[in-house]
Amino acid sequence: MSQQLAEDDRAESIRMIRDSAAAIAPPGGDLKRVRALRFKTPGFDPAVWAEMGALGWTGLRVPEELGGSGLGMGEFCALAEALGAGLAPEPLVPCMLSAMLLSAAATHPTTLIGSGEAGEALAAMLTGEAMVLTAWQERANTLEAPGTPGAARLFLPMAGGATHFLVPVREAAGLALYIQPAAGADLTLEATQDGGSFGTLRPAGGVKILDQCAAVLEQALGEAALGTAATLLGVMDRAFAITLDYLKTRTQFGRPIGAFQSLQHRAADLAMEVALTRASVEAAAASLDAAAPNRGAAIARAKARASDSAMLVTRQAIQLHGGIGYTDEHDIGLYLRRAMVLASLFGGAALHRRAFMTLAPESGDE
Amino acid sequence: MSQQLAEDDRAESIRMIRDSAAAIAPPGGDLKRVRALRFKTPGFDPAVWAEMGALGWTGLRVPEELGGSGLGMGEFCALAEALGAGLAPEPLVPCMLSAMLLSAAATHPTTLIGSGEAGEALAAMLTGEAMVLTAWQERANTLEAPGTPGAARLFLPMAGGATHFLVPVREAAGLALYIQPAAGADLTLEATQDGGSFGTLRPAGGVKILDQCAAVLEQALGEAALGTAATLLGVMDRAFAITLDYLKTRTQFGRPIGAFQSLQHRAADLAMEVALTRASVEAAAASLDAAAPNRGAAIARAKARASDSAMLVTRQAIQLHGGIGYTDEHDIGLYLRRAMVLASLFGGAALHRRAFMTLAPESGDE
Amino acid sequence: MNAVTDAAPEDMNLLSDHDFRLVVRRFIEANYPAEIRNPPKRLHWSENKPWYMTLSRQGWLAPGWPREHGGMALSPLKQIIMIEEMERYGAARTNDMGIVMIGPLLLKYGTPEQKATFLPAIIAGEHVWCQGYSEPNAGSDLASLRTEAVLEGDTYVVNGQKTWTTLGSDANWIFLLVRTDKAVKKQEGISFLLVPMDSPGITVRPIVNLDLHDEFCEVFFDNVRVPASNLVGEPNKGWTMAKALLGFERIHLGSPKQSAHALQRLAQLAERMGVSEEPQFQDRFTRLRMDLEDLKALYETYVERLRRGEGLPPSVSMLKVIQSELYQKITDALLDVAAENAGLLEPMEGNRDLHPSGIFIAARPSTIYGGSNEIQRNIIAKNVLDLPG
Amino acid sequence: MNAVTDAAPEDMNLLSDHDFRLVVRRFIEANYPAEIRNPPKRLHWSENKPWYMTLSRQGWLAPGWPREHGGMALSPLKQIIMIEEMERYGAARTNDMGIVMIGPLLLKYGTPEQKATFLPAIIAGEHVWCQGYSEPNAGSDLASLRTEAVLEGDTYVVNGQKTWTTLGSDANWIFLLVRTDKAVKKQEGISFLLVPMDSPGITVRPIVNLDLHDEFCEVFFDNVRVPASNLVGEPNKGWTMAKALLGFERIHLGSPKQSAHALQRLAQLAERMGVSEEPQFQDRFTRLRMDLEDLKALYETYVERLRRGEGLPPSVSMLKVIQSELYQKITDALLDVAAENAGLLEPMEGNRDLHPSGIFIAARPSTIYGGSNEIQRNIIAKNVLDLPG
Repeated sequence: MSQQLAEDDRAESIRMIRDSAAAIAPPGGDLKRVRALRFKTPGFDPAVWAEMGALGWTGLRVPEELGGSGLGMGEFCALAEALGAGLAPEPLVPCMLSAMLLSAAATHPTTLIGSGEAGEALAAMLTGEAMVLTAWQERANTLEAPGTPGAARLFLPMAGGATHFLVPVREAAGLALYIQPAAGADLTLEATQDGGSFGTLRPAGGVKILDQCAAVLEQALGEAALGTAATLLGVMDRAFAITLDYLKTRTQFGRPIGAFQSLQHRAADLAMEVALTRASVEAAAASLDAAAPNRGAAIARAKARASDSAMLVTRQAIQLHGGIGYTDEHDIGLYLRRAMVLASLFGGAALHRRAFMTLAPESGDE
Repeated sequence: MSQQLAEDDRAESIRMIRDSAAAIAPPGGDLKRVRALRFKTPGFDPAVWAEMGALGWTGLRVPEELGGSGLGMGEFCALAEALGAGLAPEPLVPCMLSAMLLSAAATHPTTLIGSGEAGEALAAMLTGEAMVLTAWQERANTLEAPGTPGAARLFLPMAGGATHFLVPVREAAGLALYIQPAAGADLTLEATQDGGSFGTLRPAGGVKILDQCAAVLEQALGEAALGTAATLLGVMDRAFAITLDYLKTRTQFGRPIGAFQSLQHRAADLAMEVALTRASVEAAAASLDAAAPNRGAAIARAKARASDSAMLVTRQAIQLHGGIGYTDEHDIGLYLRRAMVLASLFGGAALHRRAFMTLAPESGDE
Repeated sequence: MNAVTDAAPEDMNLLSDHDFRLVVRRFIEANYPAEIRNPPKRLHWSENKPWYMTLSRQGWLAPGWPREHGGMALSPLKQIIMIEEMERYGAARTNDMGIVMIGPLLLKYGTPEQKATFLPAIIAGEHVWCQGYSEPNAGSDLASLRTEAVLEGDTYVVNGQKTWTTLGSDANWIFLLVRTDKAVKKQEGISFLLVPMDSPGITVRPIVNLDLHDEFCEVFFDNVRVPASNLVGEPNKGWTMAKALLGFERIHLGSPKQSAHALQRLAQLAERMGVSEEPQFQDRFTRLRMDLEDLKALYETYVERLRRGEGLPPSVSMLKVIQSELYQKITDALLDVAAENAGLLEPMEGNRDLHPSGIFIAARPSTIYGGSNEIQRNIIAKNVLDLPG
Repeated sequence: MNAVTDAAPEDMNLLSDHDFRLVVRRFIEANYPAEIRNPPKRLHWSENKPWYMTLSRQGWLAPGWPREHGGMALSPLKQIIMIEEMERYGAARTNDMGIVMIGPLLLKYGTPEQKATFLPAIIAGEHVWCQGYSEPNAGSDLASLRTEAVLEGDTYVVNGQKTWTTLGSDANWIFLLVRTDKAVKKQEGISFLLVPMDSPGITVRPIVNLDLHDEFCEVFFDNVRVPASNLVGEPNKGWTMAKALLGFERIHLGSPKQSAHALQRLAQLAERMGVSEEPQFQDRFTRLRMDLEDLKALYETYVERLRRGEGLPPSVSMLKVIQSELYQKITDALLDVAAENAGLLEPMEGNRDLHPSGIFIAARPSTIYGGSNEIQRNIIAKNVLDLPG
């Protein structure tokens, strides 16, 4: 009975998160804001970023004693999905990763020189003043952070708007974590298809805030992968909804094109992809929140499914729109572009399939 | 101009072969004969086998000086396709392989004890008295014949009706070829889905008819793979034709089911598979007949395509027939069963893809 | 009877889900006949009658029926658990048409006399039922059926033909959809009739299927006389009643167990063929495993609805499509891995677990029956996505 | 002009196919501007005019036109060879609507005056044409177009909107399908009209596409006055004429070159990403290579028909579907192999050959334009397989 009550509370808290997301990404809202921010630096709106802080989103997963809400991945995924549906460009998922690292640094029992800096940066991010990105990636197609000293760190989303970078560095004692301010950093930007950018950072200096960050980074990367899967769920779900609308209203040969059976069956196929992705993402979030032993495999499954299905759904969304879908002025193309960027972020489908193989060794009889 | 004439002659000879095939596998003919032979030993009709000899089919590829017609793979594939369409159970393709080996033995310059036996067996096969199978295969999923002395030889199609076996045996000097009579051989039979059987032979004794058969065997195995691809082309082509007929005549919801767009598009997809297979098989036959340097890769492509497409087309043929397609009394199931047996014979799709990778190393720019 | 199940309460709903599962599991393990575990084909009455009667004696034959009629009155979720445990152990499906179709129909629409006559006979294993819905020209389009029943006095005279009647040659009763009014549009004018199989004028012809098994029959009706008292519900309301029966059973068509079973066979076969460690096989196998896990996650969301006491929405059709197509994808892989052995009619080496062609053929009907996947996609498009007609 | 091409005969049909190919190849290599080889996007007139004029001077601009109008009168097969050589070298398609659409139309249906006016202007590069067929509500269903032309005296007054007009902002003439009779059924009542782009009342608005390039335009017509002498053929026969133009061009939509090009890029990208030797990549790449080779074999059977002087059957639609879907399968693989680089807007490392997202987006329209693949499958079902309407 009390378990049932807890479940009901949980469902209610997720419903509230979804409702609050409408403040920034209203269902059916237009994408003028998104278009206006495209292909400009920093690619997102600092005022909206501050609002996200004020709404408690940046600290959603941060422990309450550090000023966050201490909520679970169920809540975070619901939020990420809603923001994905609205194509919000603000980099909430990568910053959630940084927030988890900063939380670990701020509460670490060993007093390091930098634990104060960690707390300050975290507090500033929770109010939306700061935007902290973690510069962990040294090559494409990996979820491993070797922390090679001096190596360039790649694929930092929306890095033009960052205020600080967290940089894991391999030292004799283990993987340490440094914080360096973005001002004066050696950072180059490349535009991405969705109108944002990837930054490449050549790290230098900074203050050490953790001696050993390997375990917490690994966990946070998994959570970021799942958060990205949830974002992709939102992207594909909304792209599919827009496409369904189009099928019902666009006429050819005297009928709405959605009356043609071949398109009906294709729509049914896409609906099944969305349903499977939703089930997979929600199951992974639940297994993370329950600290279930198979949570690593569940995350791998959710991100693999979300990456493949989001590409399938958004590609087909273009196809089903016909010529108009190929214009930049129609919003449906924005969904494809976002999916193209997110599908491989924090690991693409192939990488997560390999991870699943390792994390979920086949059992003779389950 | 003379090249054009030769091409026209060729087309005419292939047309004649197709016409003559109608004697045994008439287009649109019923499958009573095929059904009557199912699940009985030897699984085919010796009288028809004799007729195939009389029609010159068994010796189609055998040089004229040995009593054959000396025709090419273009002609043989046309014949195999027609017999595949009619589901003729007589093992023409495996016997063509044996005929090539016997031809090599009968004309080999070195006189061996057994060259007379080779000639006699070949002559008897050309009249349909003999049925000679080559027992080359020692494990599943291979096109290699190691010739291990004493090892069991597997997957001999319709072996219950064989009169002789050819057995390659590894000796110090190379891969030798022996002939042994079927009478008294240690042979066991297992029923196959198409109503025939696979034999397992434990070879013993016999007379050596070739010292070195590795090269001719490798070539003959390639030709047998292509002949099997052509047979599968006939199987899928006819299965598709039967299905198209059904789509035009079966009504549901007051319309022929072939008027439903989702089934129309599926039919279009199957038509494309058949067309690609035909193009691939015919191109491979042409490259073999022209002794083109890429013929090995062309055979691999044709068999891989034919195996995959035949399974796809016959599976969908069942699906499009609905419940009636799942009954044993409807002929469409016979096509699925034949495809199930032939898809992996002389190498399945995966094996031939690996072969293609080896035989057609990627070129920077073709 | 072993101690644990004897200790179970009469109302099994009082047990927690977990305890209920254990009680059921132990009973099955203790009582199910070993020789018919995981049968490759649907069993005939002569083969599964002993297990049917064991369940009858235990009072577990009719999980969904009210207790006053010999049922267990289990909650939908506990019914699912029971089915899961049966599937887990490889218990064969019995001749259950009486339990899952006729029982619920009579409970809802039957007269007191009909209930009193038929329900106990089902529980006792005296009446074995088969279904007479499909006709040669009314497969997916069931409403266009043509078998007709003409009322002469207080007797219906039935003429026509039914097909795909599962285990028709085992049954002594058949329930029929028959046309009783040809003047109205085709979904109307259909009635529901109960007919003894030994009525003069009935001929049963088994149909041999691709698996060379005679699971199905054709049933011919030549002036078969049926008392009007064997009509269920009102005349010409048969279609509505038949549709109402298709309720929560639909979730079973989407149960991941079939795919899970096939995937285990694939792992075994790959081991036997020596390809388990090949990267290409591993990649394909991993994709299938992940697909299966995602299907399970989706299936769970529907079980969760039942747990909350909600009904099943039309989107449950998605489960059926996903499960049946995954099942077939797995059996495609079985054939590929088997290589030449894919052509063998019988299991490899006499080992029933190594029978790639058998599973492949057994998987064929899953996309055809229970509403073909084409029909299911129509349903998804129209009833779930609200696309125009 | 180099020696080899100077030595070519005036009637190039006299050359063997092989020699013809070499002559064409050498001319292209000697004369094509290096800086516009393999352009990632369709070039504007300002960019491709020099090459257009080079071809014009050489007399090679209009391979299919009769020689008295400045064409080459090449056989269909030699025209294909010419296109193959252009594609092989990466020569850009010019603004060729005058050559491939208007020229053949006027040659078949034009008056002597129309031929004398328009054909030389095309050859001279003075008239640059664009096509006005599609409308916002008449895409795949072209016959339902609504732009109308009302005859007032000897002048048509045109009102309406065209869209997907390729390089419309480069053209000084447009050819239109317009509705001239609304009383008849929709395929009838359509006429073919030639209109100067500088006519008062015409507005051109470029459309930016997913590739962020302005290849297409919308063209608006507001009381545009066109002399009746600019009508081609009979009034209300425009639909028939437009359909007749879609002849042997259809084979080009199925040319394997696009897929072959993408596959080369895939090999390069895999090399750069260090995955060329991974078994999973090799398996996927091998499948794509084999698909491409089979497409080439099928394409050859249609080229062979042309070689024999036969027409192209409706089944040529298959080539378009197979090629465009293979092309997209290859670009899917490009994104997967690129991993995070798939998200980059510009080429990787400034290397135009490493631009996975660019090719992926460029491949999107191939299944939409030229008759969407859905329409092509309808054609295959109805006109090739003879399935009922």
